[in-house]
Amino acid sequence: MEIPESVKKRLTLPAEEHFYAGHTACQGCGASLGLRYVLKAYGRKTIVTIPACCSTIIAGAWPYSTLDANLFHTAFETTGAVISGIEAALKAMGYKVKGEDGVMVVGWAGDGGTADIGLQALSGFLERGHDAVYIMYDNEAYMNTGIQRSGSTPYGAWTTNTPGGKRHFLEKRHKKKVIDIVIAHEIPYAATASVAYPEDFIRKLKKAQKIPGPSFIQLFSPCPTGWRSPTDKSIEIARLAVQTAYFPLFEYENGKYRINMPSTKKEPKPIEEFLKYQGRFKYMTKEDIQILQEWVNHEWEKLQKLAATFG
Amino acid sequence: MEYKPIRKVVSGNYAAAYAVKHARVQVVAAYPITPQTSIIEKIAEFIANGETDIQYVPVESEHSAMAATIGASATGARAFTATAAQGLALMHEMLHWASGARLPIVMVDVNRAMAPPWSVWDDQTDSLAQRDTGWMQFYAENNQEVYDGVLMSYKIAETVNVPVMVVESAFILSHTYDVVEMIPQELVDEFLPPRKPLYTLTDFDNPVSVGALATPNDYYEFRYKLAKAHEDAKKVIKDVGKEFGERFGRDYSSMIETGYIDDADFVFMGMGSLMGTVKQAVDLLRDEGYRVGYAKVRWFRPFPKEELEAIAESVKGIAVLDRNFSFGQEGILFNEAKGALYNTGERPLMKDYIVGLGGRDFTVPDVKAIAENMKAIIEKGELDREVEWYHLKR
Amino acid sequence: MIEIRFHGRGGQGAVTAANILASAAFKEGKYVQAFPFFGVERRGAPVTAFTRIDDRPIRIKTQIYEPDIVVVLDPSLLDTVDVTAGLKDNGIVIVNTEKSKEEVLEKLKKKPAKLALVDATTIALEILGLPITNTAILGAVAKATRIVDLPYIQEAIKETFSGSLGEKNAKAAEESFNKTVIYEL
Amino acid sequence: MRVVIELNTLFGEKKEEAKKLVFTSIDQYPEAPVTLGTTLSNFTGDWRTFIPVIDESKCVKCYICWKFCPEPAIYIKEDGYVAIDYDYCKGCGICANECPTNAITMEKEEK
Repeated sequence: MEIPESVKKRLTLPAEEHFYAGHTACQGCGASLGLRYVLKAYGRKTIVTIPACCSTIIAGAWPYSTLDANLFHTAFETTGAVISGIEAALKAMGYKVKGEDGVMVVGWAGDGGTADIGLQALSGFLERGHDAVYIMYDNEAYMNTGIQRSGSTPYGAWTTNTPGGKRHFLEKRHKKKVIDIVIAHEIPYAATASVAYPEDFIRKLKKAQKIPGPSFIQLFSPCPTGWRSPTDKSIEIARLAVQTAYFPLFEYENGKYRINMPSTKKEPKPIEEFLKYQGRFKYMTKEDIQILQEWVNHEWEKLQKLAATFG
Repeated sequence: MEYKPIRKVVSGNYAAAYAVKHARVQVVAAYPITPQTSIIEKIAEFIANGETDIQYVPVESEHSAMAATIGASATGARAFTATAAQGLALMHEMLHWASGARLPIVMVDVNRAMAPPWSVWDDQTDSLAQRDTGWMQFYAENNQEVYDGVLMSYKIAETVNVPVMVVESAFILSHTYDVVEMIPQELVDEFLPPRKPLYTLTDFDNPVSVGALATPNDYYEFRYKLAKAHEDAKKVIKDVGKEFGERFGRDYSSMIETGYIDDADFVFMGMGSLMGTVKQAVDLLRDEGYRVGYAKVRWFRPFPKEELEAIAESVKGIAVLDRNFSFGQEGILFNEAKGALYNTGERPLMKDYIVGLGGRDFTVPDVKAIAENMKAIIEKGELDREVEWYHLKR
Repeated sequence: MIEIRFHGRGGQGAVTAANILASAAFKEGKYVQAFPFFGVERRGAPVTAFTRIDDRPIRIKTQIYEPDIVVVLDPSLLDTVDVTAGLKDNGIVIVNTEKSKEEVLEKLKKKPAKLALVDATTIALEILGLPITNTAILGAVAKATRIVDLPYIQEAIKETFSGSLGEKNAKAAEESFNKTVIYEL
Repeated sequence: MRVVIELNTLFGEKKEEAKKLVFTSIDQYPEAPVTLGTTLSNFTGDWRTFIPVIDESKCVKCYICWKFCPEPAIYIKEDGYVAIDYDYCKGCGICANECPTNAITMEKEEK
């Protein structure tokens, strides 16, 4: 039903809904929320490309679609290339692409499909300067295949191929800084965002819409199934990721860094706050937590310096 | 408008590029690879000169070339790409995607041998290894057929919504200058109207999701649809080939081009540029009294089973010339042809000659030597061996 | 069918020469074919290129093993390459050289029926300022073989090289045509 | 407890129109694998173990629950209060966890 007019002006997100219920995402899924927000921001005049990932399933099995927008399913590593082709075709066919009334070309890929197998196509898309928006929803592992580590999995995390055990065989590498790789392409606009802060995410999506050229948003997107966390804590965990500076919110726009609310608050909470609801971190020792905390501190300091120097 | 061809001396690759321009292709996404590169260079030159408005996407790999071409074609544009050998192998996954999504993409593959050892020369194993990807395959004998093949392929592909690979030989066609009759743009436009897509991604009021998960309850039916499209394509290929002949004087109404079949004891059967040399040699052999003919397989997919049966009915032997090999078995065309005939009851003596791999030159004297061998086999009524590595240094 | 083989070094334009000759013959209404030796030669290495000319469509798709005409763009190749390999008995050899008939014949493994000599390098240097002899040598081909008339060669040259570069190259061909010395052997 | 299912939902007519598509013959299939309907015909409400129950007396109409529903299954009624489409609600509990006034509680569902 229509949302009452009296209510609409009090909403902090666009009222219209272009993401259908009845989808088969897990309970408490961050990715489905993210996709819902993307369609709220861009509406129906959007072509979404989804590679192999949880969203392949979430988007509906044939003959049903969860999206009230055009969607092309593609192979794992090809998001960057497919959106390049779609953008080129739209231009060849005389459509306006991007901008207020243009067609929005959106790549929606997971962290594995972006940071690992899709990195080459992402790089090509970025450096060629296509008018499209690439969103990496980051749930920090290969969830669709049953929770295997990706380049974006954090230090100390349990996954099915970093299962801990007697040898303490957990993820031993810190999370790959995909956004830094993206920024190295000197694209006009890149940002981090979180499903816990949808107003900020939608503001960034709208900004990406206005700015010509390629845009990239890394969306922090909890996965209760893979993170071994209670389904009702998804938003809380995502909020804590920001509040602990584990996943700070910031923008990179034409060479300038800007840290966004609420990451601008001075003192981040200790990393344990972020870890507490998540079973995937339960094998971490005190030393492990300290190593992760130091990494967070270092990265956070680096970002603050970047914002101070190139703000 | 009366058809007055524009005759140019161009390489096979330039013939492909001209055909792409004349077909009013809208998007080209391609990656350089020897010996394909001069196709995209020529297209880039057309764009630079303002001769075409093609959107050119200089992708970072062949895998992305096919992926971007797929994105463009799904959106609704007429799209093209080109590659060779390693590049085609890298595309393999996405070839399935193009046919499964029923996108009428046309691609030129310049037949080149697979490494290692490195080789940039002619060999059909790269394209034949893509046999089961759901693409149609057209093998060009000469530069003219590269040009004609691309134009006809768009019409055929867009009728049955199945992609087509137009295959030409490395260097032997790609870099050889030859006379090509080109068709004035207005007449190409009459022959090949703008694409009418099966679906697009630009109907924003009635959005669709393409390629979603299909359960075991539905996947099977979509495979049948693609299988049926290939079967239906045979008639479309013949009709379009006939129309092309009526309009432009070069008839392609048969999927296998034959010569001297009626009174031949045996025929040479093969695909691509080597059949030009075979035709030349057959004329000479005829002068010398050999009852020999040729059967040039133009379309490998869909496979022209019915036409092959008719040939098998009228000859005693078939010498299959395979510039390719399926390891652990035999030449690929040989294997296909034998399989196609099994249930027909036609049993000509068939021998497989593995020739020209990796660009080994296959000459008129070679054809004559094989004719000699084949003649002896037919006189004796039995094969000396089934598969012969013809050029092998012994 | 007439088959011509060009010998040059990578960068000297042997392949372009083969193409221009084909284009010129095409302008005369002939069927043609031109192609490089399918190799991976780099600048400076010996290269070969081929042209076929016929009154009928050319179907054969092989390299040329028994040429009617051999064209040598670089005199130093006479010492390292058997340029007359497979040359037909009534074959013609055209060499860019400043050497004498006797000196050249001494280097050839097979005696051609006709030998044509021209110092194309000097002509190229004078007119183009570069030692690229592919267009100049085509003047000699026109004179020695009569398979294609010079004006067609010049026309094909001007289509290959635009503007003043085309004019200069066409002039080089003409100069070479005039200076070529032919020996019937 | 048994919850009365409201007729009003976020998707109104589209939900009413949504139906299961059944294909019994090859001729009914489209040529290409393009979708023909929405997932609204798929009622995921039966996934639930716990069911969110709204206490309107505590609701301050902040719409945070509406904002964070991943289905989405929370809609806003004429009177400005929120309601849940139990046909789709999977019972994840995010709404209850995020509600600042504890107006939503998760209760064990009897089926």
